[in-house]
Amino acid sequence: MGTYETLLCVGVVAPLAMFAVLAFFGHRIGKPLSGWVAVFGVFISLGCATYVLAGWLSATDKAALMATTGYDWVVLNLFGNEMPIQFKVKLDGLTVMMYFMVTLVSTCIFVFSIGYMAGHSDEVDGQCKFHRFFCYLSLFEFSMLGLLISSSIFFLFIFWELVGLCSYLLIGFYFDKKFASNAAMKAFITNRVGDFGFLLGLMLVFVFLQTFDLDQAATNFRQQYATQSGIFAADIDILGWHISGMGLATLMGIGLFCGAMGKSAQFPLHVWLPDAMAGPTPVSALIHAATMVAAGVYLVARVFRLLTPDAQFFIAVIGCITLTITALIAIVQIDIKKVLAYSTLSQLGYMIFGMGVGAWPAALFHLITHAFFKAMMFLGSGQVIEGCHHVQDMRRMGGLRKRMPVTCWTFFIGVLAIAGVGIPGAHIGLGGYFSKDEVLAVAYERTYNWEDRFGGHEKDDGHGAEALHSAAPANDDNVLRSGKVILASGGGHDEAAAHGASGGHHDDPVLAGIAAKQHKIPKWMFWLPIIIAYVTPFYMMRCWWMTFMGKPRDEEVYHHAHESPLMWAPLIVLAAGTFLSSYMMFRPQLGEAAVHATPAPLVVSVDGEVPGSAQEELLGLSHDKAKDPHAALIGIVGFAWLAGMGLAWLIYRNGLELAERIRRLPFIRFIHWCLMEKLFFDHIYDTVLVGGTKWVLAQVSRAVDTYIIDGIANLLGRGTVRIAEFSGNIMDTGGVDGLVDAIAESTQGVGEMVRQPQTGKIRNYVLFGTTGAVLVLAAIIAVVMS
Amino acid sequence: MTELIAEIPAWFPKAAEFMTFSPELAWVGTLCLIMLAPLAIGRDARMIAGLAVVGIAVTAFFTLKVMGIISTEGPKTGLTPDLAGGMLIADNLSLFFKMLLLVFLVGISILWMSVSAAQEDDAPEFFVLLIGSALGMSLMVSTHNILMMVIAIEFASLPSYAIVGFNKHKRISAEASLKYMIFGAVSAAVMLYGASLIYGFFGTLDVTQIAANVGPVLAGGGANQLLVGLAMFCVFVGIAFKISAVPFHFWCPDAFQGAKTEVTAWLSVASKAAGLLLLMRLVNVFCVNAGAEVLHGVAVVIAVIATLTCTLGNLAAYKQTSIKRMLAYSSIAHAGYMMAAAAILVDAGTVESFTAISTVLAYVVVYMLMNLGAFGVVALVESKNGDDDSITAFAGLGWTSPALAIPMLFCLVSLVGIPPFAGFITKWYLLAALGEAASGLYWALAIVIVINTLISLWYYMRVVVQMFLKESDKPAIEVPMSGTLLVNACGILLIVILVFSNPLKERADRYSAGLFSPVPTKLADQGSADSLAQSIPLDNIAAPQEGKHGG
Amino acid sequence: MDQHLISWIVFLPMIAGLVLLFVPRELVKWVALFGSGLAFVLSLLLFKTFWGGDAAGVFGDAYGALHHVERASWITGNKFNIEYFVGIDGLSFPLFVLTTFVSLLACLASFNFDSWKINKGIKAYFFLFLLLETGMLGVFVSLDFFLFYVFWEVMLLPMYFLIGVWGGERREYAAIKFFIFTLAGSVLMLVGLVAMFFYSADAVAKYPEMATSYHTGAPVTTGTFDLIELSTNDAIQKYFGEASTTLLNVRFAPLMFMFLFIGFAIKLPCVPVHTWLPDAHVQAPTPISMILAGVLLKMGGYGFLRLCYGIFPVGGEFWAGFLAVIAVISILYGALCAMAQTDFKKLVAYSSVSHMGYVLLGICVMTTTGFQGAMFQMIAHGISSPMCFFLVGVIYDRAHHREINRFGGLWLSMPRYGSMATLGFFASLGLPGLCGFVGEAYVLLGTFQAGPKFDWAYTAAICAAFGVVLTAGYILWVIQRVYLGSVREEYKSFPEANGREMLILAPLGALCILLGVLPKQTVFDFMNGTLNLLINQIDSVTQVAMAAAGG
Amino acid sequence: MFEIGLTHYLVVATLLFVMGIFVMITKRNAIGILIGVEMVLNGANINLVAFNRYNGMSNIDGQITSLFVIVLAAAEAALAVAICMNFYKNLNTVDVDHGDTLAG
Repeated sequence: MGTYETLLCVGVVAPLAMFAVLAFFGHRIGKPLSGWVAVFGVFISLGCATYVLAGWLSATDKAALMATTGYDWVVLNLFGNEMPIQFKVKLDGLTVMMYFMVTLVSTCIFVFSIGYMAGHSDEVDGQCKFHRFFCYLSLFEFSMLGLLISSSIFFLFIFWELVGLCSYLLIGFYFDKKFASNAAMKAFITNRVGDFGFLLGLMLVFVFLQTFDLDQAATNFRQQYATQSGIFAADIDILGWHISGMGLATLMGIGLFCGAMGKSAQFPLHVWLPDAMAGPTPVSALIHAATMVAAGVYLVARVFRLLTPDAQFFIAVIGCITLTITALIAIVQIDIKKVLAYSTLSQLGYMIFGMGVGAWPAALFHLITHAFFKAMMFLGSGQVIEGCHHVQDMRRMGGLRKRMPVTCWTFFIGVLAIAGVGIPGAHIGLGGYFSKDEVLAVAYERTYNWEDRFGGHEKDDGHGAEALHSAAPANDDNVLRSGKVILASGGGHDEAAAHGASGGHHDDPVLAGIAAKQHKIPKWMFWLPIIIAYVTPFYMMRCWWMTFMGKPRDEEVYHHAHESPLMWAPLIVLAAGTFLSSYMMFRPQLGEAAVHATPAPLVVSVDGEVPGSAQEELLGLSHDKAKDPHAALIGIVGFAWLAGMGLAWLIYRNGLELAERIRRLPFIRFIHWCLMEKLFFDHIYDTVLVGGTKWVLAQVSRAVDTYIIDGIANLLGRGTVRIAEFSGNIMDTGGVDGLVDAIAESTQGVGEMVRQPQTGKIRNYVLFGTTGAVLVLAAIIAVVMS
Repeated sequence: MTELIAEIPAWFPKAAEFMTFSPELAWVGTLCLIMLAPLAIGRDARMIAGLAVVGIAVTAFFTLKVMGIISTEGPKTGLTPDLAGGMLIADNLSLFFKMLLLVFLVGISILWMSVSAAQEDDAPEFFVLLIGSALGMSLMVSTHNILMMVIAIEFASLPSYAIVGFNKHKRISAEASLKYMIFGAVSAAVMLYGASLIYGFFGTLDVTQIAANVGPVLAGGGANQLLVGLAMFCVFVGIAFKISAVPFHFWCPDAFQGAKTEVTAWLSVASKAAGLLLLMRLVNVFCVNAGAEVLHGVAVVIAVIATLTCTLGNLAAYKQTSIKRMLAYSSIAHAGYMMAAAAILVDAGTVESFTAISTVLAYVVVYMLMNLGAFGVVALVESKNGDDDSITAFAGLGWTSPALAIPMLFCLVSLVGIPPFAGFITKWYLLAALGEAASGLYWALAIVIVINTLISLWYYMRVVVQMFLKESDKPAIEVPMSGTLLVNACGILLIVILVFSNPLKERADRYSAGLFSPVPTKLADQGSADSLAQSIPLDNIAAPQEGKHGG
Repeated sequence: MDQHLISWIVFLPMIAGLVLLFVPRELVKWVALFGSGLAFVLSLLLFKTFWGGDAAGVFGDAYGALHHVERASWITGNKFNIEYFVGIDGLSFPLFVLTTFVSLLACLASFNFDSWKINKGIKAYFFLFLLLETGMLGVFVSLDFFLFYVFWEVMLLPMYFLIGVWGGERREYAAIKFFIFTLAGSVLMLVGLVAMFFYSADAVAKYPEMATSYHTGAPVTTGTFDLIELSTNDAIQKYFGEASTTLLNVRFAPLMFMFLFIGFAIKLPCVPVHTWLPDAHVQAPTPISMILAGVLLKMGGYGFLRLCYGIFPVGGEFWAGFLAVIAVISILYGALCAMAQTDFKKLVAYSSVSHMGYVLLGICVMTTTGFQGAMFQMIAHGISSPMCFFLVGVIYDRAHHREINRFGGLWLSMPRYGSMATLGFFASLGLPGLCGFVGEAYVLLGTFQAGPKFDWAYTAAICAAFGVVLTAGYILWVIQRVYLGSVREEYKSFPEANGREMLILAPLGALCILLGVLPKQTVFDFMNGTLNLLINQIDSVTQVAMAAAGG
Repeated sequence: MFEIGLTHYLVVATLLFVMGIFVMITKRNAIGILIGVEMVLNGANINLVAFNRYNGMSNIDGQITSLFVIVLAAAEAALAVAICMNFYKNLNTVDVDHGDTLAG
């Protein structure tokens, strides 16, 4: 293993070590110190991350750095061939970026937690749970980083489950509160539902791609498509549902994506995330905003090369739905953490949507920027909640800027970032602006320019399976084009993008071929995100204003409010991160990571920063003025942030009265009610799923009871007798059991029967004896004669 | 002197023959001694018992001696006026069974001493009857002449009737003996009637020759076949009564419940075993000589009856409240298991017959231990419980007096046939013998047997539950050391035999081999078998002279 | 010593059991601890086998490449060659060590015997306990079918008493239910035992040229009980597999497979013959539940691999679909039942049904991965479920009830115990990184890859995969109801898990993690060699059979 | 004037047999049952002798056997009567139907 891999591993193991220390000696180490132990661990990770990042950025031949050696964890046997499950460090741009981001954010949050938990950890019960909190955090850190560096889907799954466990433990940290333990359970089980799909995907990968290694899997996938073998030739029955070829490949993709739906809380599995806010605020910041929920997006990015056009389209739809409904719900929330939770959901929706439409780098870029500002805002809210003695209702806040300025303005930076503040045209803005812009740009391209660019000669087979079958290509060039296009907007760098477009690739048949196999994105899937791009600034501004600006609405709260350095220092760091994470810092790396993370020839370079090898494979956005998405977007959403925030300011600038009046408007009232009820998802699930399960359980338990207690005997109408006779008498108890019971019953019956002749009267004995003799004799004669 | 010896008529037994049958003579001597003893030594139970044991010892001595002789000179027959078969036979099987009975007698005597000797003042009569029935049983196993068989069965039965009713003041005892007696008398009568018919058909009562001539008659079909079948079945009834095979088992539970427990123990093993071995010997001789065509029929009959017997025995034992009665039914079931082996026997073509016989021998040995132990404990317990033989009387026995409960446990589980007890190994030999016979009938029998094993578990465990899982405030039972030792010896032997079963099996094989089976001879003066077959049919029975003229 | 190592380990507990009958009462448990502890230590000596060589290789040279073999002729009657034949290979080794380990911990768990509700007969308890251990160990190492059967049944009686005497309120019912179910399973096995012997005799007689023995190299001439011989001898395998080989007019292999399967399925147990398990587990005292769940259930799986599939692969092929249905039903139904329980111990018991369903599924698809998964699942379950049962026992000792809904917040009153509980239950939930996961994953992958062979395999795998959701459901739910939530008044005062309890929980917890993290080094290396060879042999046999059927 | 043949004897014997069985089944008096037994036995005797006579056996096994049977019957009867006495002593009746305490 090379230095970098070793360092990454060290970075992973360090928190684990701290976990062990805290688990065994935590209660001795005591209150503030155990927190610092954890910080020490994660700090090591941060150090490693920084070193690796620096090395990576400076490296010239990055391919050389990629890990080669791995450790055989177990050796499976597949159709008689040995197939090891390897633990191998995945070292590429994406990992490095994510690794750095996670360690940085979590360091801040760990430090913040020391201050925060000092006040909160004692309320669990008599004894201090302080060390336990950091114990879990360290374990989470370990799992999360492990997830990032594992190059095998199997290990991805393992760490996947481990982060799930940590989230369970941390959501349920105040497990003496019913709602907390409920939320924890809800989170874990919802994730398990997703993991069920994940497992299905794993099994398909295992059997048909015959490897768990990400790169190897992708290679096999394309290979099999080339030869129309393996999964593309497969033809199986699942639950009586006949499925084959491309359909199966799609199923595999969707299955893997199901895992992401669970973790990233995508519709319809999004219900657990808002409840997860029951956990301590730092947890919400770290796990449920910055890192773990983003793991879903990371997973999609990793398995992107295994996704068929249908699967991608499915992903895009899911993302679109999620980002819309959750943003709408966010509008009406009055609990500050809930607002942030729903905005997180909405942003995750953007990322997934971006993945779905093929904006690979853009989505990940959005992931990273979002991680910073959302973590920051959560910590801010934590600060507020801490300061206001656990008041989370924004209606009782207001005017806090005087009490906690740092929090206020860092939070505002977050608001700007998520609102996508930037000056259209001139490329100035926060990370949120660029990332969201790129996603939308790609969506635009796929919606409006696609057919004109590529639809020409592939009008009618824009449909996954048929398309790929009909166009089952012979030559290797086309083989590689198993229908995946990654689009990255040039972020307005016209000349480069123009190079991408006018550089002859516009009518490059190869690219055209692939691109044409992509679905054309229907218009609503472009316009919904656009609308939400207007909504987002609104509710974030509303949240910020209600909390910090205006006049204090609750004196008591206002007077308590304060902020402590241990807690606002991290805010500063994250605020800085929010700026740095803007275009300059991460975006190019991701564009390049795309080269390794995706079928190389399909990567669309940005700003020509792609190694020459990939140059001629670029696929840019259209850039003739008529069609340029960026140009179009300037008009469409360029100033959405202004509109949204402005509207919020108008409504909330003097308190809540205006908002109240609006809410009372007849039609709005109904909408408001629906949104307050979170569009009834929980109700539906409660009635359908939980209720359904309860019903099933009722049936089962009744079945069990009857089965255990009297089973078939009950059918015989003997149930009551059975229980009455239940006096330890072997004959009864021995038989009291379903079929056995029936047998026992009948045996006893026969036993009784055969004892009837034993009347005690000798004459009867003689009679029976004689009769029996005659019968037997008759039998003999019958036998012998025959 | 020499002429005097020359004067001895031809029918008078030779010295060698006396030697051959010295065990029986010694046995008879013992009987007479015990009968006369009270005149000399009074009626003291211990003295009488001692005398009986001495007699038994002497008998055993002669038995061993004869064993030695025939091991060198081969099986002997004798006391036979003319016919080849011989009225009495001394071969491995009969002698082994004699030894077995003698050992068992000792066990029973010990049990009797430790249970009933105290309040019993009819010691001489008891031992006379006991040893008398024993002699009858040993005779049953050493003949294959139907007349001798009838006599032996009666000889075994009459003392049994009496000994069942031995405690004269108990109502159930009297009732039991009456039932036993009547049922026995009926079956004996039927058997005799059958014997008479057989004699009519074949002109002889020697099984060998009957077998030699039965083929054509049965082949003749029609009425003859029917009548011969009827006659043979009538004879079979007599044996089935001793075995208490369904449907001739009715006497068994009543008699066993009514009798003293040690008597029950004696009858449950000895008389059944005697009946079985007799049956097997007869059927063996018969089938080996009669040839294959009759085998299948006989096999099916015995198999069917065996199935009925073990199944009915187990089922009826289900809800018994009296442990003696329960064990009586269990003894019926076990008789059924052993009869299954008899079914193999008749398939003389496929198996060496002695596999089956040795199986039964081994089974009988172990079965003797199991029943001696089980009934022994029952006897000891009920003697302290005022003759309460209900199962609940055993409640908590395992905790109050383990010295009785544990051997009881061993015996019961062994009766079920589960390792680590000898009951399993014998059941295993039985199944193996069935498997070796390798035909659908026997596989079916094997399955019947294992399923019966399962059924039987339930009622045996009832006792175990009472002993170990139930509480009781009863004080520990103190019983005579001799009885305790006896039952524990049985219990331990059961384990020992499982671990070292080879000696048992080897002996069983050795003593079941070398049966005395004479060469069949056709009746010379009756002409060939088929002429005989013509001479007999009913239609011309009316005019025997013509038949004679014809012949 | 070394060449008799296995025998020493097997019989040492029994010897200790006999010894403790003669020591003063207060020393009894220490003698027992010494006995089982020494057995465990000696079983660790077995690891010597692998020094200086990878285990897979050591076991991998040929199926039936046995180690620490001891053969001695035991029973020879009826031309039998029953042997005392023990030894270990990759199949038995892990289970063997698991048994000694779990028994040791269970013995430790019995140390608070005097504080039990029923604490009479401590000597009897520990004696039976050690006898049970001997029985279990014997089953795993005996390679002679007869010996296997004897050990198999030897366990019945001790277990019956351990449940029936020292169990909960309905102990009699549970005990007899256990007894009857298990015996019901084993009686048909007994018929199979006989049949295999004589059919193997026919086999070697029919194909003498193929009958080369695996260990003598000379042709086998008689029937055999040698399990390895039965499964590796070409002649026997060919004859058993042939469609023309029938018993009672049913094709031999499938019928025999069923005869054996029923017994093992009841032990495993799988729906619908699982109903003895909840009662037995719930009524048994905690240490016995640990043994039941930790070891006894594994015998079912072991029996499948060693006998059903080792000897009758064709039968396995024949029944595969049926078994898969049963397996999936067991997984889902068991999980649902677990979810429906309000009795903590019963919940754990039903979770065993669900987990064992994975074992059956992994085996019945007959793929290497499936077999490996099944074996691993058995080991893992052998670690996690005793832990869970003990965890339940700990709070039962304190609260004297097991009503899930009456608990709550125990993690607060007993933090150390609470953490162990979380670990144990997440291990049984199948969380990656803990032992439960690897087995399930293997089974699912193994099932899914059987698709080309059985078209139902995909569906089966997916249904089974859905089991993980249900499992998460009931485990988390019970954790929430018992350990989370605000602590109730009556439990505030509960003492933290004491030293003895931690001494039991800690090793189990450590193994939960170790097996999850290093499955290869801890388990797979020891069995893969044997399993691969087993599956190869199975494939070859089934192919031959299919070719014969096709041709 | 027809000649008495084997058939007639056999018929008589058979009648005795059947009647005996019938008596055993129907009679409630213990002694009555014994008489039934005797009838069957004597039926057997008639058979034995008749066969020996008409089937022209060289030996006299039949007669000898019948002698044995008679002796057996005598011994049996003696014992039977004793048992009946005992029965009567305990139950004050010889009606066998009263002896049904042992049943099931």
